[in-house]
Amino acid sequence: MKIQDIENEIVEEFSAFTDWMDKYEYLIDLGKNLPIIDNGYKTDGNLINGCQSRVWLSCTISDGKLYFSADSDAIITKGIISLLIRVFNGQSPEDILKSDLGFIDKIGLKENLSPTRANGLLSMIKQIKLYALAFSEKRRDIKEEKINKKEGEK
Amino acid sequence: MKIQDIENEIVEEFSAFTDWMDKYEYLIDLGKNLPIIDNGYKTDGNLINGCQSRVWLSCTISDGKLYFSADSDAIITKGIISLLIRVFNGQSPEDILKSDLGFIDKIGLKENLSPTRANGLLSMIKQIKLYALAFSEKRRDIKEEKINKKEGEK
Amino acid sequence: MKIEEIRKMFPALQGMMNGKPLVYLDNSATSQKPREVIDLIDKMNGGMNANVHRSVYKLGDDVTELFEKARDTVAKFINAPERENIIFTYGTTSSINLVASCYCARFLEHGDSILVTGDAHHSNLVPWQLAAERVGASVKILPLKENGEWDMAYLGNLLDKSVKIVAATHISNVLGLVNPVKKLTELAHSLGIPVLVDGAQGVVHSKVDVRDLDCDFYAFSGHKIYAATGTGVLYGKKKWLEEMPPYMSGGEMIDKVTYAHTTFAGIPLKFEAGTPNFTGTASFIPALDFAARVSSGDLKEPVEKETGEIVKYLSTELPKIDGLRLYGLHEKGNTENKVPVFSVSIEGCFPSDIAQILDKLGIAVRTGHMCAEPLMNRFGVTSMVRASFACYNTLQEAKFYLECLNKAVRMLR
Amino acid sequence: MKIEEIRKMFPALQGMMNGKPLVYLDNSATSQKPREVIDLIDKMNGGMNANVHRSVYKLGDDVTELFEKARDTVAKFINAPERENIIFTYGTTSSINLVASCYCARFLEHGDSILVTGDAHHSNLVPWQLAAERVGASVKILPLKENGEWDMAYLGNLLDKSVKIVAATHISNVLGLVNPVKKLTELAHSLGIPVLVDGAQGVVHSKVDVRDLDCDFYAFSGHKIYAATGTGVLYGKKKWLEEMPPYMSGGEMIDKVTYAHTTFAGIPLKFEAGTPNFTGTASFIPALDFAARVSSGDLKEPVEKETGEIVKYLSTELPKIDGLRLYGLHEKGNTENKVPVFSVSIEGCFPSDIAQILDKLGIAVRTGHMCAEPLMNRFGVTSMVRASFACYNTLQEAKFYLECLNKAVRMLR
Ligand SMILES: Cc1ncc(COP(=O)(O)O)c(C=O)c1O
Ligand SMILES: Cc1ncc(COP(=O)(O)O)c(C=O)c1O
Repeated sequence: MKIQDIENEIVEEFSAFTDWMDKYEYLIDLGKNLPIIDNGYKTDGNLINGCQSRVWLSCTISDGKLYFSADSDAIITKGIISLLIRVFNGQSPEDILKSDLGFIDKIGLKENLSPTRANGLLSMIKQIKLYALAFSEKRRDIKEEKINKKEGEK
Repeated sequence: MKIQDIENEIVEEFSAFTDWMDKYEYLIDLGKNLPIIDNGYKTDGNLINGCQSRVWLSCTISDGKLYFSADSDAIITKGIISLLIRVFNGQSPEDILKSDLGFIDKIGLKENLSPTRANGLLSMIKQIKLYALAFSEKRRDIKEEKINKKEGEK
Repeated sequence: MKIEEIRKMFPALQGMMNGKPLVYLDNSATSQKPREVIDLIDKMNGGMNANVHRSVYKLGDDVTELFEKARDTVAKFINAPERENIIFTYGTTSSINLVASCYCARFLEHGDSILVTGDAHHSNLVPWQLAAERVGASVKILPLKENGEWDMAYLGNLLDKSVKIVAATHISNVLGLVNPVKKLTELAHSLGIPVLVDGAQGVVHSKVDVRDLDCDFYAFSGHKIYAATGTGVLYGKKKWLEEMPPYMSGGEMIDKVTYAHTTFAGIPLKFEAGTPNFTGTASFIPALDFAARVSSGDLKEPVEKETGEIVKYLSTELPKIDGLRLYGLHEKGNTENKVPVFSVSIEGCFPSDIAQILDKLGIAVRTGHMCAEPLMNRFGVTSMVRASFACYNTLQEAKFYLECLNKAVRMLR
Repeated sequence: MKIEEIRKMFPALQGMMNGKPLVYLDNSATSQKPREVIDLIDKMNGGMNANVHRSVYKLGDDVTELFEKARDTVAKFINAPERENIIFTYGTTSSINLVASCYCARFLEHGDSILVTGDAHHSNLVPWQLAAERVGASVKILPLKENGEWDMAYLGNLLDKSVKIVAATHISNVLGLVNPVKKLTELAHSLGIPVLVDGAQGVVHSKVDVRDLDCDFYAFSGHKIYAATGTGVLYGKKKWLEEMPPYMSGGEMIDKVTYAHTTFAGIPLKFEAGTPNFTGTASFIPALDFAARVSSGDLKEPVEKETGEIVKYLSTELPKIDGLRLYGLHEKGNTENKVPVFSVSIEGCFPSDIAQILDKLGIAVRTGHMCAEPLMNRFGVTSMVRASFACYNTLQEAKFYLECLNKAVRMLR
């Protein structure tokens, strides 16, 4: 499924919620169900410091597609991460780079991505795009492999 | 003549002026006619630094009465000094200490004595009172003499 | 009802947040402003505006007078012996940095030490760390007891000849306890050691008398006590201020300047380089007029009553929440020295999650390390949720806060 | 007529002084504020008020957004490459002190020197003197020609390997000449020496493009360019800002703090310790929006026209007063690089006397050394009378000023 289609699907799902509480409860549920990142990947190298909450992100490439796993110490942040991962997982680096994540605004979670919240989400998206960039440039000459943040940044 | 009487006299004189210009012209005249302090007394010891203009003040005691001569590089300041000297000259230290100089306000020159103007006038009055204080305490055991500011401050 | 009248003086409290009436419980971060403060600033920006000091025109006189009247107002408010004890700065942080820089430049040497209380805000810790680093001195910490009080048992050992200054928190922005600053000062003075008090919260929640405290320096911010942002005060004893070299330089803080050399003005101007925040600083006049009504005037009784009830209520009710830890409470539930600042952590609920839910309910609280990371470490957490109340907050708001906090916990668990 | 419309945007200009319509000619000391600036401050104090950064509630988000938008506005206004180049301070003086302290701590050593232009304001001279004193370096002065221009002939000799930084005045607050900063920077850079520009007046009276000037630092005050008091900007190239240690410390400028050690945040926060003057700083948005209209927008033409006429008029008419010396005029009466700042001395008339008479006539001018004592010495006086015009001043006011100045001279002689 294309990124845009998944985004639309999410917007559709959220349109069912009549108030913020339902929405937040859903996010909290999502957060609880987000497959916890392997402890092995919850390293400093994968840590994104966000002042209010920390986010860990790890990225794998398989068959030219990227796969992410992540964690956060804040559950609502984790819920949003789970939406982001749903959108990005299994996508090509090129498509990830093109995405604008307009759905976040549409489902009314914009403030969570604002830099003023400092919850690590914005840095996480930046990091996801950096991974995508790294792979889109390197993919021809690299084997499928796991890379850590430091490499992704190169 | 008593300080209060001289003050009243000045207030009376100034009541003749219908606007500030006449008043200022009179002050400027007074300033021009203020007997310039002897260059010998225009020393750093007699200098009162006022940021906007400098004031020099020297004090003599004769027969238990104080006599002042003064100068300033600003002519309006000098005019006001001349009024102050007229009030204070030949007065006893005790009377000088008691005076409140209410006439300055009455003739509408209050802003010239405000600390914000930093023209040295306020410091000069303080200095005059310090002289008076010094003499009122010392007069029993001192000869008539000229003292400079440093002594007056003791 | 009296509190309702106070609330009416603060336009911001009539506001909404996320479609709900605003319940502003982030007062330790910054206070709202009473009408008189807003109006004075408005009046100054709209006409009573000219640079202060040394002007020779009426408008400049008027502004200078107001600025200097603010100095008198502050001096009177904290009972400083003279107006020259009051230095205007840009906030607590800049007041403390001034002392850390200038006092230490003059009096701190290699091998010396600085004693800082363990509940210090970063602004009262990091400047001392850097000052110590510069000369090869060290920073020692007065430890805290489990309930957040200073552990005075350590004081005897820590206060030795190497200590050149003590930096103490009057009231911690996390713990909300009124610390025994006077006692500390007595002890320090018995060894000839001066004491700086960080009064950012102390000046808001207690009646400060610097002569009674006998501290050598007292620092606070305007924006936390109803005045404009970008304003602050450093109170200092004359003997220190006169000995200390200037901090920033330039503008009117000079005596004589030549290309080759400069001499400086006397205090307080020596420490006020450049054009001061004269409009903001003038707002200390109405701000402290209001604060004086609260600390010792006609508003004292109703505010004390309401605040007392808030403190009792939350001290009792908060700990009933399962897994909740409340930081900063005197032993045996004694709430005498507790001000209405409540920091908590709740098992299984991350602070920012709680705050996000409260936000949607119209409640503004603070989360994070609250500029006191070492204090967080002391209690084994990285973040807390803090509700801090001001004179205009009501028991009803405290009850609503508790209700919403419970709701958030239910949602998050 | 366009100027009359501009005047209407500034409530203060509708005021009176001593019963006369206010003629405000002390703009180099501080500017008046347009309606939009006053209103924004009012709105923030009245409700849009919460501490910036790290809050997790809507009100805090909104204020932080505004504060950070101010950074974007400033960056755009002076054409800074990135928003991180912009440090918010409390004024020009605090911006320059920051650099004098932090740059010199890192890069100035015993035996080095600092080159300061001879027209420096105290705020761009004294901090360098003190920084030099601290390490045993020296301050060298670029002399001025009789007409107030930099004497570039000396530059070759003065700019040697010992010079670690040049501190230059963009436009002197006394002389009102636009200095060849770009040329100076080129020369300094050819020797690898960075340049700080004091833009307190430059940013008001010229269109500043820091990338074009290529200076390493550019400092200015908010209160002189229509924004609130207690606000300032330091523009710095990243390579320097990143290398320099922090200035003040405390609050949110940290990365990690323990009792033992602290690491710092990246730029710009590293240099913004404590709660900033967020309300005042936000006022840069409407202030610079207005300033941009003047420097390159719809108000450019009318203001340039009026200002040009004022400069021509006073440059020609002032010297006709017997015994008057006008300071700062390019050779052969060329008024191209002259901004409407007119400092004079008049034989037989003491400056403060003149100002007192003008005050009674409703005119606000500045007298004294104008924080440039060495410059006064250079011209053999202790004091001058300065009339400084802003975009909202009219030729008619200039004519009235001349008329009143003549009147004062007649009265005083
Ligand atoms: C050229 C120049 N530099 C520096 C300053 C100092 O500015 P501030 O007092 O706002 O810090 C001024 C203002 O007086 C100035 O005109
Ligand atoms: C105890 C304490 N100290 C210092 C500060 C720093 O104050 P400011 O940020 O106004 O400089 C604060 C405010 O957060 C505080 O609560």
